[in-house]
Order: sequence, then C-alpha cells, then structure tokens
Amino acid sequence: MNTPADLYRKMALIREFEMRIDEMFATGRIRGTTHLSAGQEACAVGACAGLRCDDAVVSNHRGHGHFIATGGDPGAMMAEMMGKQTGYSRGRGGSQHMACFDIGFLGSNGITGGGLPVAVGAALGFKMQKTDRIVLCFFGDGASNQGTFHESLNLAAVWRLPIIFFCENNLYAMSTPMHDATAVENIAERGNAYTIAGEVIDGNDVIAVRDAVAGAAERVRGGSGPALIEAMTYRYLGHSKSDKCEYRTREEEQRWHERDPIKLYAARLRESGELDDGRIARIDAEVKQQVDEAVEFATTSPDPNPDELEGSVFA
Amino acid sequence: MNTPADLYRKMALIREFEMRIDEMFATGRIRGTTHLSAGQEACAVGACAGLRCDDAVVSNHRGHGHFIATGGDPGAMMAEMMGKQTGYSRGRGGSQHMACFDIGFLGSNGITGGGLPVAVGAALGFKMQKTDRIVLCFFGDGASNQGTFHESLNLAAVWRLPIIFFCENNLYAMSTPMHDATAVENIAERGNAYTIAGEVIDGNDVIAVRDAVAGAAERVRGGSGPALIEAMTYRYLGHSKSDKCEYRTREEEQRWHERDPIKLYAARLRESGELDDGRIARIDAEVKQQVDEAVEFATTSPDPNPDELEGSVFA
Amino acid sequence: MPEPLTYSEAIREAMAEEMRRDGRVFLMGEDVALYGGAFRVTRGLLDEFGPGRIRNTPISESGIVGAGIGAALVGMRPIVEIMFMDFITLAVDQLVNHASKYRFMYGEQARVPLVVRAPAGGHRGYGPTHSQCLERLFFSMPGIKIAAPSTPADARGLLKAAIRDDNPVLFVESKILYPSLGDRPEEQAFAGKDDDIIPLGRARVAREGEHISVIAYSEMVVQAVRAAEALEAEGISLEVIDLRTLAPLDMARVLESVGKTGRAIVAEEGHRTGGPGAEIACRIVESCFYELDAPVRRVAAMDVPVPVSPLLERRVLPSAFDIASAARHLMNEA
Amino acid sequence: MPEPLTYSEAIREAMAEEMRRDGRVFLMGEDVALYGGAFRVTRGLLDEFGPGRIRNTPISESGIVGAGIGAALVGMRPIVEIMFMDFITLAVDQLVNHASKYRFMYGEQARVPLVVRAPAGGHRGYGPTHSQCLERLFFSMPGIKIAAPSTPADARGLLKAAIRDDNPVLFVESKILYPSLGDRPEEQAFAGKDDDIIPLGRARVAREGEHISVIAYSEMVVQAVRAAEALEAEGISLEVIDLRTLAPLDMARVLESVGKTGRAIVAEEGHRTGGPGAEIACRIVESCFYELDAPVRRVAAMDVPVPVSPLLERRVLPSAFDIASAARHLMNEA
Ligand SMILES: Cc1ncc(C[n+]2csc(CCOP(=O)(O)OP(=O)(O)O)c2C)c(N)n1
Ligand SMILES: Cc1ncc(C[n+]2csc(CCOP(=O)(O)OP(=O)(O)O)c2C)c(N)n1
Ligand SMILES: [Mg+2]
Ligand SMILES: [Mg+2]
Repeated sequence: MNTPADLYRKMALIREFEMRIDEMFATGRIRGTTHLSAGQEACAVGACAGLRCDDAVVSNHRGHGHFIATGGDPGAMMAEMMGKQTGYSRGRGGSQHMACFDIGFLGSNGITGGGLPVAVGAALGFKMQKTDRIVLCFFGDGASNQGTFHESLNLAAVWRLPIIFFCENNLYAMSTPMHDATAVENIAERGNAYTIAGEVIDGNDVIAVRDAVAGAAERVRGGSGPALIEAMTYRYLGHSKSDKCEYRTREEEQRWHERDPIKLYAARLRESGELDDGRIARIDAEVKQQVDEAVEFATTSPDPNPDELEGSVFA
Repeated sequence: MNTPADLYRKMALIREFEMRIDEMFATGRIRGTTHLSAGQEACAVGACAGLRCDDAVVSNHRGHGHFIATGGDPGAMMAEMMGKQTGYSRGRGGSQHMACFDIGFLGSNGITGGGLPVAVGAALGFKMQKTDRIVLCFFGDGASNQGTFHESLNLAAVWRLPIIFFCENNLYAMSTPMHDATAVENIAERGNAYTIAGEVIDGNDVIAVRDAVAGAAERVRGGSGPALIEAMTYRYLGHSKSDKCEYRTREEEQRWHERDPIKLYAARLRESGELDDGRIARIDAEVKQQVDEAVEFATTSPDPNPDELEGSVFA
Repeated sequence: MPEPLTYSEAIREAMAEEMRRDGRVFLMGEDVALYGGAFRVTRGLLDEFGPGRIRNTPISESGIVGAGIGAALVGMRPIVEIMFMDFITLAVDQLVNHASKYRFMYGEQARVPLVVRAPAGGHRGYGPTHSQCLERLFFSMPGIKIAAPSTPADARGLLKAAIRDDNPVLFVESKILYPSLGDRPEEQAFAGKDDDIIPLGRARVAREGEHISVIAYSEMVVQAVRAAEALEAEGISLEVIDLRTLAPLDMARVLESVGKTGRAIVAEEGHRTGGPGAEIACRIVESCFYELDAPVRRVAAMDVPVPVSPLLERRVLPSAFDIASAARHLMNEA
Repeated sequence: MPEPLTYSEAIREAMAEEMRRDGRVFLMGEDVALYGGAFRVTRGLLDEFGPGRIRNTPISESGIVGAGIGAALVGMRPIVEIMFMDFITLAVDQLVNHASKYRFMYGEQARVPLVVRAPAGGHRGYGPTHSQCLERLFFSMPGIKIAAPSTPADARGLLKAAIRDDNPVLFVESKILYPSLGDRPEEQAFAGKDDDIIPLGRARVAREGEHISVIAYSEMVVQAVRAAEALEAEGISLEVIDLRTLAPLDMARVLESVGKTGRAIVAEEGHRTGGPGAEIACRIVESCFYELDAPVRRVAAMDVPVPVSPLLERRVLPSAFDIASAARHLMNEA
C-alpha cells in the first residue's frame, strides 16, 4: 500500500536506518564499508511506489533505501550489516550484497554497473514467461559510464524488454562531479542512442518520482520497450564511511538540505491536511522504534556458523 | 601523396589483394581465417587520405585495406597471411593481427571493439606529448554495441582527445543486419550521448570520405575534441571465408555492386579527364603485378624459426 | 541402426532435446540463429524453436552473459554461446563477480542455472585471439562448474546435465572435435536417447592401462589415447582418465588410477603455467606422495600466445607426441 | 634520520619520484586526484603534478586500461589504478587479449610499458566483491608481469622497477599492509633513495631457517614470518621466501631453499584451487621430488567467496595459524 502515510513512513524509515548505520560504523559496531542513501529517499520510495508489488527491483551498492522501499525487513537487513546468521545473506554479503528473491528484490551489488545486464536478463525472463511483470533497475550517474550501461540499454531496446532504467543522479560518483567524467548534459539524453525516451525528474519529490515511474511502468508493461528516468538528487553523507566530502562545498550541501525530500513531503502533507504534526511525530517515533528493534534483533541474533560455509557455493 | 591516381591505385591494390587472398584460401594456400574488405576500399583509402602521414591508425579484424591505405607493404602482409618470418608479425599474428608502428599503423585486432580504448589511449598520449598528431580508429557497425565503444567515446569526449572514430557501416555484423542488433537509426547519432557531432557519409565515394575525414581532422587537430564519422558501405564477400551470405539477398548485393567504389571513382576520373582508360588499365596491371610479387615474396620467404618463440613474449 | 552424431551435432541435439523437454530453456548468442554460430553448431535450431528461443544478440559479451544471469534468476534456463572462448574475457566480471557468487553471497537464496558454451582451443591457424583455452580463468574461482567433453556421447550427456544443473556451468567445446564421431562405440552419440545424461563430476576411464595414468580433458583425451596406442608397441601401457568436468573435479577416480599405476601425466592444451593441470598434479602429489614412483609430469602448451603459422602453432601446442615422450621419460625415471 | 614510509606512502613516493624523473610517466584512475583513491594512496600527487598527469577517470575499467595500453604504445608510461582488484574482472580482455599479447603477436614490434596497480585481499569486512586476490587471472597468461610486495621497501623498489619496465606489469597491493612500516630495518622504505630499485624476478629470504621453506608473497609473507616466530619456541625453524614477483617467478631461489630444508609450504591468500600456489608447489615437486622429505603443503583460502562477517572471513582466509599447523604436520610426517 502506498498511502501518503506509507510513503512518508518509508522515507522516514530509510533515513532513520541510514543515520543509525552511520552512527554504528562510527562507534565500531559495524565494520567493513557501506554506502548510505540519506537524502535520496524520495527516489527509492517514489520509484517502488510506482511499481506493482510483483515487479522486480535490481539495486546497486547504495541499496538500503531500495531494499526497504521494496519491502525489505530492517531487522534482517541490520543483521546482515552486522554479519549475523539472521541477515538476508547470512552474514556473507553485508551492506552491498543483500537480496530477497521472494519479494522481487533481486539484489544489491558491489560492482558499479554490474546490475544493469542482470536486470535486462530478468526483464527478458519476464517477457519470455509472458507475464506482465516489469523490472526497475537503480543505478548512479557514475555507473552510466560503464560499458554495461551501453550494452544493457541497447539489448533492452532491441528486444523491447519491460524494464525501467532508473538513474539516481546525485551529481557525484564518489568524489567525481558528474560532468568531469560524463560527456553529456543529462544521463537521460543517452537514451536517444537506443531510441529510449529519457526523462529528467525531481528526485527529491517523492510524488513526482512515483508518478514518473508509474507512467513509465504503464507504458513499459504495455510493450513500449524500456524507459529511462533520471532523478536529480543528492546524497547527504560521504560516499562511503571514510569520505570527508572535500570535493563539494558546504553551500551546495546546504542548498540540497533545504530541499530535503522528507521535509518537503511532510510540508506538502501538512498543507493538504493529509497528515498533521501529531501524526508525523507519531510516525517518526514508530520508525525510530522500528530501527531500535532492528538493532536489537540484529544484536541478539546468533553469529553464522563457519562450518556451514563449505558446500554452500553450489545449489 | 594522394593524387587521384594514388587514390585509384590504392583502392585497386586493396581489391586485387583481397581477391587474391580469397582465391588463395579457396585453394588452400592460406589457412586459418580472414575477413576481406572488398567493396569497402573507399573507406580505407579515403580515410587515410584525409590524415597526415604522422597520424596514427587503429584497425579492426577487417584490416587489410586499412593497412594498405596507411602504407603497409603488400609483400610483408602477404607473408604474414602465409605465416612467414618476413611477415609483419613474423607469422604469429596472421590476417587479424598485423601492425607497423613505424608508419603509425597501431594494429589490426581480432577482438571486436577491442581497438577502441587503445586508440583513445594513443590519442591521449599524443595530446600529453603536445604534438598535433591525431588518431583515426576504424570499427564496424557491430562493434558499436560493445561496451568499449561507449567507454571510449565518453573518455575521448571528456578529455577532448584528438581522435576520429570512423565507423564502416556495412549493414551487417557477420550475419546480423544492423537494425536487428543496434537500437538506433544511425551509429552517428550515438555521438550525441557524448556531445560528439556525428556525420553520416557515403562510404563508397572515396572523395567524400577523404573530405569528411580531412575536415574532421582539421577540427580535431585544432582541439575540438573527438569526431565520429559513419561511412555507409558494403562488403562484397562473406564475413569470413566460410560464409555463404544466406542472410542477404542477391538483389541487395547487386545494388551495391552498381555503386562499386572503384568503378565510381574511375568513372569520375575519366569524366574529369584526370585519368584515361589507358592509364587506368596500366594501373590495374601494375597493381596486379604488385600482388603477384607480394605472393612471390611471401611464397619464397623462409618459415619462422620455432626456436625463437621462447623468450619473445617480453621486451 | 540410427546414424551416429558428430560432436557438434551431439551438442545441437542436446540443446534441442532439452528445449523440447523444458520451455524455460533458451539459447542466445551472436549469430546463433539463421547462421548457426561461427561453427554452425546451432544451425537449424531456429527452424524448430523460432527467434524467441534462439536469439541473435548484439556483439555485447558482458551484456549477454549478464542477461543470462538475470533470466536465470527469474526462473529461465538460458544457454549463452560465446562465439570463441577467447571473447569470454569480456564477460569475466559477470561470471566471477556475479554468476559464481550470487548463491553464496545472497545467503543461498539464489539459483543461477546458466550454461555458457564456448569453443576453445587451437590447431586451426586462427591466431592469438581465437585459439585459447581459457577455462583456467574460472577454474580458480569458486562457484562455477566446468564441463569439457572429449567425445560426442559426453558432449551430449554433459550438456544435458549442465542445462539441468541449478548452477552456472561453463561448457568448453573443442573446436577441432566438432566434426568428430568418436573413435569407439561407447564414445558415439545418437539423437533422442533422453536417458544418456552424464552427471557432472564423474571422470571416466577412456582407456585402461598399467604403467602410467594420463589425466586429461577435452581434446587432450584424444591425444592421450593416440599416445597410448603408439606406446603399446614399446610395451608402455597408459591408462587414460578423461576428467569430463574440471569442476567438480573427480579426484577420487584420478587417485584410484594413480594408486594403481604409481605414475601420472597431466595433459592440457592451455599454457603450462597456472593451468588446471598444476592443480591436478599438485593434488595427486598431496594425496599419493609416498606411492608415486616418479614426479608427476605435465604436458601443456608453451607459455606464449598461440601463433598463426602452422609450424609455430605445432610447436606451441601439446600433442600425442609430447605425451608419449613424457611417458617414455617417466618409465626411465626411478 | 628521515622518517620511514608506510607501505602506502612508499607506493606514492615511488610514483612521485618516477614522475619527476620521467615526463612520460602519468597516473590515471577513478578518484585518484583530489580524493587520492579509495585508500588515499595517491593523495597529494595532484598538487605536485596537476590534473594533466594525475587524471581522474570515469568509472570505465576496460576503457582506462585500454587507454593505458594505447598511451604506452605511443611512448607514454602510464600507471592505471584499479580501485579494488576485484574490478579488474572488467578489464580482463584488455589485459589478456591486448596488453599481454601485443609484443608477441605483432612480431616483437610493440612495447607496452603499462603498470596496473590494484589493491587486493580481505580482512577488512568488505565482502565478496571487494576482497579478492585475482592475480591468478593473469598469472596463468603469458605476457604480463606480476609484482606483489610485502614490505614498504619492496613496494617502493618494485614499483619503480615496474614503471621502468617495458612490459605490462600488474602491481598487486595489499590493502591491509597499507599502514605498515615493515617490521625490520631492511623492510623499511625512505623517500628519495633513487637507487633502491628492486629488479622484477628476484625473490628474497625474508627469514632464514632450517626445517621448512615457506614460499609466500604479499601479505602472506608477514603471516609466514609470524608463524616462524611462533614456532621457534617449538624448535621448528621456518625459512620464509618472499617471492616479490610472481612473473617472472624466481624458482631458482625457491629451489635453493627447498634443497636445503627438504620441506616446503606454499602460502597464498587466494582460494586454494588453481592459484599460483598450485603452480609453485608443482614446480617444486617437479624439480625436487627425490630430495623432498614430505609432500609440499599449501596454505590458502577456502574455495568459497570472501564473506563479510568477521567470524566467517577469518575462517575463509588463511593466516599465520594455518601456516604453523601445516608446519607442525609436515614435521610429523615422514
Ligand atoms: C566496477 C566498479 N568500479 C568502481 C567501484 C568503486 N565505486 C563504488 S561506488 C562508486 C561511485 C558510483 O557512483 P554512482 O554510480 O554515481 O553512484 P553513487 O555512489 O553516487 O550513488 C565507485 C567508483 C565499484 N564498486 N565497482
Ligand atoms: C569480442 C568479439 N566478439 C565477437 C567476435 C566475432 N566477430 C568477428 S567480426 C564480427 C562482426 C563484426 O561486425 P562489424 O563490427 O559490423 O564489422 P564487419 O565485420 O561488418 O566489418 C564478429 C561478431 C570477435 N572477433 N570479437
Ligand atoms: Mg552518483
Ligand atoms: Mg559490419
């Protein structure tokens, strides 16, 4: 269900989840690395809200938001972050490698651009199975410079596959400003090289995102072939846990914080009367509790059993 | 020098060379495989005529014409085809893998699309060396679907490198009609995805090719960044020696034979009075003799010495 | 009496039968449809199965292998043809970081029933980028099975097993075996015998012998048998073990043979350094050190690319002759 | 007394010195400029050399390795950084079918003085796609050199040699050694000592010993030395050979040591099956079969991807502990 309260709640949950992980990394409760999506919540939530619940989602390295928006359980996600047996990947994949095939979340992925051809294949599968399921594939502005981007969009277009390529353009790939590495004004224009119509949208407006995806999904489901959506957004935190963001200005960050996707949506809901302050505060509190419980679940979960590793490579 | 007679002679030489190889394969005098460029001579000769002689050329699997047009010696090429010590690659590379770095021919290449990033690197080298040399990279319509095409054009554009991407669009990649595999009307349009201006030209008109390349070379040499040229042409023979061309019609082949690049140019030269029938017949005879001599040279050349293989991998 | 199939026909037949049996199986690759692929292995399949299941692709090796993975994840059973195994270099990321890892790294949720078929090997004068044996790139990576048949019967039976397997399988085809019918009755394949599945992971004794075990796969099995025949007159008896699959690796069968003979040669067509042969030789020594009468010998290609010239190519690639010399040396040792 | 450099600083210093010395040397890679790369190894180079020679690239691994090859062909001496070695899977074609083959396949006309630097290995909880040791993909391919230093001094000296070499060199950096200063004086590196070049292809004795030779490279050398220290009390004396480069492989030095000790352990961080360790063990047996007191043992990672959980990661990856147990077993054998 995607009522206004649901959309708000999911965005708030992602924010809370991401900020908690940031803190847990800082305090050493999680090790390894992670890529947080705080600031980009409207992309994840809006995009998934535009899909049908039997559609599939392919994610990338910055995938917690995508997973939560698809219906991932914060407890099992947090357990995975902490390397526990109850994690989605039983402590093997961690932040970058989680999946839940039962809900159509085909996986986050540590290889930039690596998910694109896999998503195309899933769409091919759906088409060959004569279902009307579609695939939405998240990727970043930086990923659009990988060869897989090109091969994937071309393949999807040649075969008119039911797939939405959803680019979260957060202006940077790690420290690299998009235009230092990407010889085109907008990623959406790259669709022309494959006769795919591209569309640039406000990635901080959850309704705009939902509507764009819902529209594209209808066309794609109807057999129009692939769609390409570029959502302009911004990540609040460093690229990964060790990043101090020296490559961008505090002013730029400030400007984006003023267009915070959650606050924007809250303001709109207040204005329309759909949610009042009390309800919002309640949701915020519930979400906080949900993340507390996720942490509690993860913390008290058993460690994986190393003896189970052997023989777990093959089905 | 690129007088009309030179252009004619080079095209005639390529044709003679290719048809001779076809025959030698058929009679078992050459083994392995080869990709012949008969029908595409105006691309090779026109493109190289638009370059300066210190520019560099990167070729692909269908590279004999490119090599001859760059100044390759038919004798050493034929010797390579026959696996002789006097061949450009000392009998190791064969038809698909020949180079002559002294004349700026940076190599033909058996990997479809593999030469593109290498060409970009050469252009980067020229730019860093502050020369005004440029690179021209030949590739086919089929190669434009490789990830390397995308990465190469983007890199070249981001760095404004002095390179001309020259696509010989012969309508097929092996048996696959271009539009079955390539989701765009013209390859040249794909330039837009990298803010590279693309241009479609008649690849069977040697003067049109030369002029397009010369114009692009001037801009590229002046620092405009990369250019993309798509030359429409046709290969007369099968993709490789075992191909019967079942995927195309005899009518289509006939139509293209009517626009034979060599005959077209000869007619134009006759009309303008630049060459008369006698001169043309003489060039044709000379070219035939040159190929006879190349075959003779290759045939009488010594075999490579297998004992030299060990230790020849590293410089 | 039905006509026996060539190695290449056996592969085609295996695909056709599995496609008839299971609607989820389909094939994609460059020029696989009307043209039938560079080696015409898939020729004719288009007529029966149509362009929906016999899919020509753009020249996009990483794209099509990746698409195979995605299709497999949602329940299809794709077969992807790589025109020459040399081009699988372009799909290494998809195989090493995706196909082979998904099951493990997503906590055993995923199944990736993907078959990647690739013609390997030299002896045809195709030169450095069209003659390689690159199974080594995947042999050293957990999570991908590798089959490499040496006979039409095995080609058919192993491919059917690979298609039915729920894991990624690299199916190594020997280019020069394509026209082969198999030299012995048990190597022959026939159409339509649905029960002739050969499970992945079981080596076979291609020829029994007493003095030396020769462990080989793909075309080197043929070379090994040839060497065995030649050495018979000299009173040297080779037992030839055809591994059939490199992963899983049937070391039990290998060790059984070496336990009997006390001497081993490992033969492979790829370069000597770092190939599967090193691993197999190593494991033999690890298990049979005290039973071995002499060190294990390896027969493999020289550590240089495969050249075009027939003279050079013959020098670089290993053959029955090299196996026979290694065997003679071994018999003179210790 | 100058300050010693860490392993990571030694790498940076080697690049800086070579760039000062030779205008043809330059660096490209993802986020190598201001950011200094994911591990900050190249931090600061931008200030001295500017964006023309310290080039940030798009995320295009095959494109940038290919561009390195092209630049090398026309006389430059590029260094390409791959952010994590795991991503070199995307550039396998450029390295295997191009860089490593050009010299041979163009009849020895070409020179490809390209260095590809890549941080390898686990122990940091980065998971399956960010923890691999993938030198094995190139070790089995002729035409590419591989250096894998274990100390700051070697990192500096080998990188300088790699940059001056006229062939493609894969330079394997150990992520967890980046902050290391080296444990002994001879392992330390200092800035500006231009003569401290370490030629590719010469192993070193990291620690002398009597009973067992441990052959290792990269971080496993540190583990081996740790094991040696621990075993001293038990009266087991390990000689640790640091290969420094895998190609060329200094077997002479290895065999000399094994000839002395009569026992060998080959230790590597990558998966057991099909890694360089198999080749090295194999060659030891081939050369020293009759001198060996016991079979060569291998210490390596389990044949599963590297998991994120510290508990699991520790089980999968090899350590000093595993080397010590292997050594104890070896001493009890035969
Ligand atoms: C193949 C590969 N190359 C490089 C990286 C390292 N890396 C991880 S994320 C990233 C930046 C990705 O940028 P973008 O696609 O814009 O996504 P964002 O991080 O901005 O969400 C890089 C370079 C990687 N994980 N995989
Ligand atoms: C990486 C790779 N994939 C596939 C091939 C096989 N192959 C050689 S040429 C060719 C068709 C190339 O088509 P195009 O680029 O249009 O060039 P053309 O042959 O038409 O000149 C194919 C598929 C190859 N050599 N390399
Ligand atoms: Mg980004
Ligand atoms: Mg073509």
